[in-house]
Amino acid sequence: MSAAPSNPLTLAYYPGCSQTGTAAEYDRSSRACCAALGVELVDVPDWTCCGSTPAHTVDHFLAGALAARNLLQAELAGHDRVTTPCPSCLAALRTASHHLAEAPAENGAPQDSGPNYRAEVERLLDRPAPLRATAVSVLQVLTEDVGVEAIASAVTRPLTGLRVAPYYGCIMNRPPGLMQFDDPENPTAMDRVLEACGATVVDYPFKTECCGAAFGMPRLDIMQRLSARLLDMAASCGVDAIVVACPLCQMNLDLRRGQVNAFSHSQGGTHHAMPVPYFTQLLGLALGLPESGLGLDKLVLPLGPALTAARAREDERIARTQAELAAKAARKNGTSANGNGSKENTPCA
Amino acid sequence: MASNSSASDSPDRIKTLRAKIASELPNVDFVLGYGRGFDPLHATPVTVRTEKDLDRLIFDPTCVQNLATSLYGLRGKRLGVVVKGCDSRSIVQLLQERLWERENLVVFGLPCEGVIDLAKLRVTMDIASVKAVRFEGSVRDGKVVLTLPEGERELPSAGLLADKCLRCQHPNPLVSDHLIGPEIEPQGAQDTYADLAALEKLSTQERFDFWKRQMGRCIRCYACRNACPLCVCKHVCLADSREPHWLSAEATLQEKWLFQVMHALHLAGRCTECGECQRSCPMGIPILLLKRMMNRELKELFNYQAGVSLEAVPPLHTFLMEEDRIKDRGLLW
Amino acid sequence: MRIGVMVCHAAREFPDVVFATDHMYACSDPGQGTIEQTIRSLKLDGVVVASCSPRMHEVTFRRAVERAGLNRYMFEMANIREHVAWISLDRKRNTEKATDLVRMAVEKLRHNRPLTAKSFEVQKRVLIIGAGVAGIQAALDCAEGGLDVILVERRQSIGGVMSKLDKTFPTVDCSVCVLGPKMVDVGQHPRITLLALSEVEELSGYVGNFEVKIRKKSAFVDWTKCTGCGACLEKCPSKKVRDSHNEGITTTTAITIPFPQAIPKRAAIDPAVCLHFTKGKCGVCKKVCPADAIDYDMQDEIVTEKVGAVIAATGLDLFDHRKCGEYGGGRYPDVITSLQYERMLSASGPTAGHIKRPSDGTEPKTVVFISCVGSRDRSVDRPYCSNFCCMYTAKQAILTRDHIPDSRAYVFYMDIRATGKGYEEFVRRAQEEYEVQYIRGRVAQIYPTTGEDGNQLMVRGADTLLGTQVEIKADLVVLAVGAESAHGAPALAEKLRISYDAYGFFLESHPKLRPVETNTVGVFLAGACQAPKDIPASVAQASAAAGKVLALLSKDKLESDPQIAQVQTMRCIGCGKCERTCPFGAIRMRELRDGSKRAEVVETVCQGCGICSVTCPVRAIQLAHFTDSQLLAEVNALCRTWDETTES
Amino acid sequence: MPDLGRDYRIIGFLCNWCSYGGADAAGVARFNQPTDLRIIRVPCSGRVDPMFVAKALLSGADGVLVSGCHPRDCHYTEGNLYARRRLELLRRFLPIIGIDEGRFEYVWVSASEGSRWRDMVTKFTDKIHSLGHIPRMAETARTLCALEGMLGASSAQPDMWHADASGRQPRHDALLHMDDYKEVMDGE
Repeated sequence: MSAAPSNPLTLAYYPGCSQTGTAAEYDRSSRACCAALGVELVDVPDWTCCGSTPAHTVDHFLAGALAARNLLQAELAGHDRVTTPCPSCLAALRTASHHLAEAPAENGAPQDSGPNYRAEVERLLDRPAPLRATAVSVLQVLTEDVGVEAIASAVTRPLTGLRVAPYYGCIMNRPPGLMQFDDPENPTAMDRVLEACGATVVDYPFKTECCGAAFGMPRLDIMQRLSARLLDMAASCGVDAIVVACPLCQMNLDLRRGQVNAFSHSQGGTHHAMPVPYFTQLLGLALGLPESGLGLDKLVLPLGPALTAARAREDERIARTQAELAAKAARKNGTSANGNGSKENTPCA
Repeated sequence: MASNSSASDSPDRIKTLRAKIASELPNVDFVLGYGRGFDPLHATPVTVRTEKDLDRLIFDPTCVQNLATSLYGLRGKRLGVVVKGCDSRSIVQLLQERLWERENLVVFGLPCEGVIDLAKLRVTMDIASVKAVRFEGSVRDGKVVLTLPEGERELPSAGLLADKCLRCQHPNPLVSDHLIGPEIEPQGAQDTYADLAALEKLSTQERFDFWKRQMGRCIRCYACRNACPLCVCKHVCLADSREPHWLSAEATLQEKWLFQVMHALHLAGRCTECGECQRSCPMGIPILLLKRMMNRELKELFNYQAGVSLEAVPPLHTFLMEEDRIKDRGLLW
Repeated sequence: MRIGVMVCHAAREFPDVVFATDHMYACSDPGQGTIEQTIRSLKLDGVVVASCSPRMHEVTFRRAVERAGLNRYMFEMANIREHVAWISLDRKRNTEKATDLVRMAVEKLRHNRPLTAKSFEVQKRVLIIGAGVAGIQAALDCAEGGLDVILVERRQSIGGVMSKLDKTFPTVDCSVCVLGPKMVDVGQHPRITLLALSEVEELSGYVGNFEVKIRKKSAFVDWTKCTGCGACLEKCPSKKVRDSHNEGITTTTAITIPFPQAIPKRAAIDPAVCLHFTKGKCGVCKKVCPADAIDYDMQDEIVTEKVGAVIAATGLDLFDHRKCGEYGGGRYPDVITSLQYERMLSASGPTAGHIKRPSDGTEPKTVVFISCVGSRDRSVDRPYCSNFCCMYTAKQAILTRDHIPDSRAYVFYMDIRATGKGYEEFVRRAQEEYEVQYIRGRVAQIYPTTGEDGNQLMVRGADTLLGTQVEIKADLVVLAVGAESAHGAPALAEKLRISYDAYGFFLESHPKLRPVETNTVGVFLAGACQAPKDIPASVAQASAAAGKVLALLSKDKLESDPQIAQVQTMRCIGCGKCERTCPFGAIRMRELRDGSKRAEVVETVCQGCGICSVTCPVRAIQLAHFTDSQLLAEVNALCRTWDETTES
Repeated sequence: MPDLGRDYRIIGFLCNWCSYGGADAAGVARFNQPTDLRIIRVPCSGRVDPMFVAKALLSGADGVLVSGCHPRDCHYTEGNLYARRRLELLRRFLPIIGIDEGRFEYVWVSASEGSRWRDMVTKFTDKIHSLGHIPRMAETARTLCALEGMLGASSAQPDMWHADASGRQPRHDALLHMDDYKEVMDGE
């Protein structure tokens, strides 16, 4: 269980609850991509919920204990880094280790600022929490540990011609002091991964705008309005797909698309059909991994048409370029070149 | 090599020494060397002014004194001095600190395999009863034959070697005008500071108590200071000064203790561990430990050893803008 | 010895203490009077005042003591305010601590000796570093006061930030028209030696007798021959060089004169971009120069000057807004800095005063100004207010409405800080007369619009007064970037041996009472190198610094601080270790008649650091007023108290 | 909990230009701090003789804190750089004589760093409180002298003619050693 990892890129893996349900395809594609890129993921033994949003809105200590328990489980299994695809889980895990690092190690007198965080968390856990383990996102592992160059060189089926809007959501990089990753206002990690995959990444202005998050339940109207804005902007950027890294964003933009479109219609807006894949799914495709292992079928709005459209556009572009070249050559030689000679491999199978 | 030079009392070597000294006598005021002391186990410093003094010179493992100690007090003269390897480091240090001028010094260097520590002998016998001493073979693996009232007694001489000889890395003088006898390979073990490690195993409180007991025995005779070749301030020593008034005449533990700390601090980056301070202590207080602690840390911090280079800049008289081995103290908090 | 202790309202049991009293404000005139009277009437030999920090009033009290006929060094202070009363409310502990501090001061005083200052000649010359408006003002004031001035400027021309401005607030005067004549005066003043394109390399010495090494960087043009005709600029083939005077909104040539009013008006080559230096194959300027002034082999030159005082007037730099992703992080060409906008507004600027969008050269109709970019923002480690941005933003908004009457101007602000004379009225005019829309709130995001009006910028922010979000489609966004210390300021501070704060601004000696002095005697501050300042404040401080220098150097001789090292010759063993460790070369070895050596202190050179004292194996060299005995007396005073308290 | 009734004995040596100013700045800002520290003003951390620290600690100080300008920022250019070497060596030396390494610390605080100074003082004081009082010498100066006076004899003299703990006979070698140099000195 706690065998010393031979692969230097071995990390504990915390799937998180969403990834066992609505976002199973995120989990599946993350695992597939990591395996393909030489990152060995070992599941945190007996992992439990990180606390998610409900826990910290009710009790900070309980939220801390829930997250800390998972970090401890990983640490006991011999890992000092835990990776998770979900930004919300990441925030919970990092918050706990951040607060524990700040709290005094010995169980001293209560601090001025209320009960001792560490003491309280340890009381809830019934054991000491000498945490060293920290959490990082799968995106961070892929960009910092594997590296964009390595990804680019592993790409076998580049997504040439596919125009994508990278959408990070609110919490992948924020608060900056806690997440310590990428630029909080203009993150580029996913941009770089997708560029490495051969896709055309547009400068999507709403990268870090809110999708409405959990307001889909209590205040559907807010979520509808915010998500519609995201889709409108993406459409005006002329993209084939919005690429996401967060299961909740994905749900709002994909599963709730009907609700969002209904709102759009009521405002005289447009109907949007663009798909919302996880970045790991596109990465998997570019790495040449089998589609079945990436959970493409779990997307509500199918990715296929977007890929087909991109391929068609690309084919057309190549044909046009070749025609232009041929015409140029013809002008030079005075003769008309014949045959299309288009043996160039078509991108994006 | 080592095996030939076994006869420490080698007649050849002492003959060469006498000849060399004779040749230099016209150029110096006098030469400091070793002669036989009041008993066969003790050597004593002698001054050679004329050829007739030459016969008094000896050299054997009883020649424990560091003759460099006398030098500073004889400033202004032109002197010859007989040194062992370890003693030569004191000479190097004095020259490096410009406390003596090289051109006024003629150094007769004697490669040395080691000297004996009488304290180690005293444990087994009353040394006052020794009538004669003979060293057979090398001092490292030979024996010492002592003539006692009840007859002769043989002991392996290695067991009597002074501690500093056991870790000696410089058996050959580092500075000399006349090297007497062939150079020998260093036979000392690498210094592991086992003595310090033993002390460090104790708790802080135990260490405090240890020194409290030791320092309590100090009689403030200042023999340690007087025996130190680098305590050049003797007549203006800070310990005796009223202005500044660092130490009072009160015979309290604090004053004694502070004096020893002061001694160690003043020798930081200078002490060559010749061991004369501890050897001369009438109370047997292990004060060399304090200097060895200082030296170990100096080596660790600045990779510096005193008395091995004439050109080296003493570590406390210089600095680096970025110190490699000193952590920024502000960040430790 | 007879010692008096005065406790400022804020103990007779100590040895030698014959008098103790308290007073409401010891530093006040009656307070000082009481001290003088007491000294006389009780024939005191020394005085301890327990009050505030000696960094505050030591000099004041020393003078009082001296007036009463005592030597001024027969005086000690116990700091029972900053170090006791102001850091704890525990009366009992504070009283014990204050008692200890007084006891320490008394014990030290018992070992004090009268010290007498020596006097020394001074150089009646001043070095001024930086020739922006502050440096220029200080230089002119000093020169008018009869001092020789060495004015060092690292750029090619003097003038600083002010020379880049179009107009000044609140008068809306032409900036360079106001500054220009002063620049000319500097260039022509017989007492001012102007060293442009030069930097201070090293400063040694002490007040009255500094020696400064200045690196005159090679211009590759012989300025004694160059007439500033500009023929070389026209012919230079590399024309794509970033024009730093115009903040990069246009390009310039590799050999250049930064602007028409430049002083000195001389050309200089930037070897980093000149084809002769980068490719080794151009020589056009040399060919066309009518004065034969081009010299590709010119080397940097080090000049040494002796001066009596130094004024640092190195000014400021601006915050780099690329750190702010929410404003595009430098991605959008139509998001520009306020200083770039200023250049655009300037009639002598690259657009001849026409406002043009950098992206397409069109005239913007909607201009949004964002305040506090890199000011009052802890997330980019700039928590301080930059002082003048509110005002120049109001000015730029007014000028926008002036230049383009059918335009709309919006200002996003946090608070309006308009505290100067006529400033608030000016902001009011912007709002009321020029109908600039002021929106109280921060901008969350700027992004390019898409679709039909796809060449604008959407500015999204909060209007905290209306409690709503606002979105404005702008043609141009101007960021009111805040002030930072000039680059290289900390390194210069280290050369000058003055302190600087966490942001690189130089530290004044006292924030209230000594705002132009530094802790290094003889070094003064002027302008924004001390903190962000607008033009009138910079000019005022420059004149203040000049006044300080003129007062200092009005005397032919200065008194040296007698708190310096002294050698007890009887105890010195002549080892020379002090000589080797002295940072100032203030110790030399003197040979006695018997050939032995002793250390000797050069009194005017010694700065009184005390390094030598610790180096000396015999402690035969002692720092007067901080001798071993004096410091030991303080240590002993404490340890003895403790002995007593633990035993009792 | 540490003794709340009475301050611990902590001495600070602060350079005039940076750290004393920093301590003043902390006071001006009314930063609440422990009262234990007693500050001695020196011109430069380079003036702080390690022996002052040793003297204080051996005389009953529970802790000594030295503070100077940051490296490169010394008013005298180099004083703190010499100090850093001297004080680091002392810091490493003290444990061997049974003085906890936490009892002596040296830090860099500039005149503008009032809050940093508050942090330093607070943390150092906390550290000293956690270490407790420094071990005391058995007899203080005055009691011992008084005792000697009372007995009219040198009771402070150690039992030099008795065997020590190791059972080893006391040595008389040094007395002979002094004789060693008789001839040399007589020669003069």
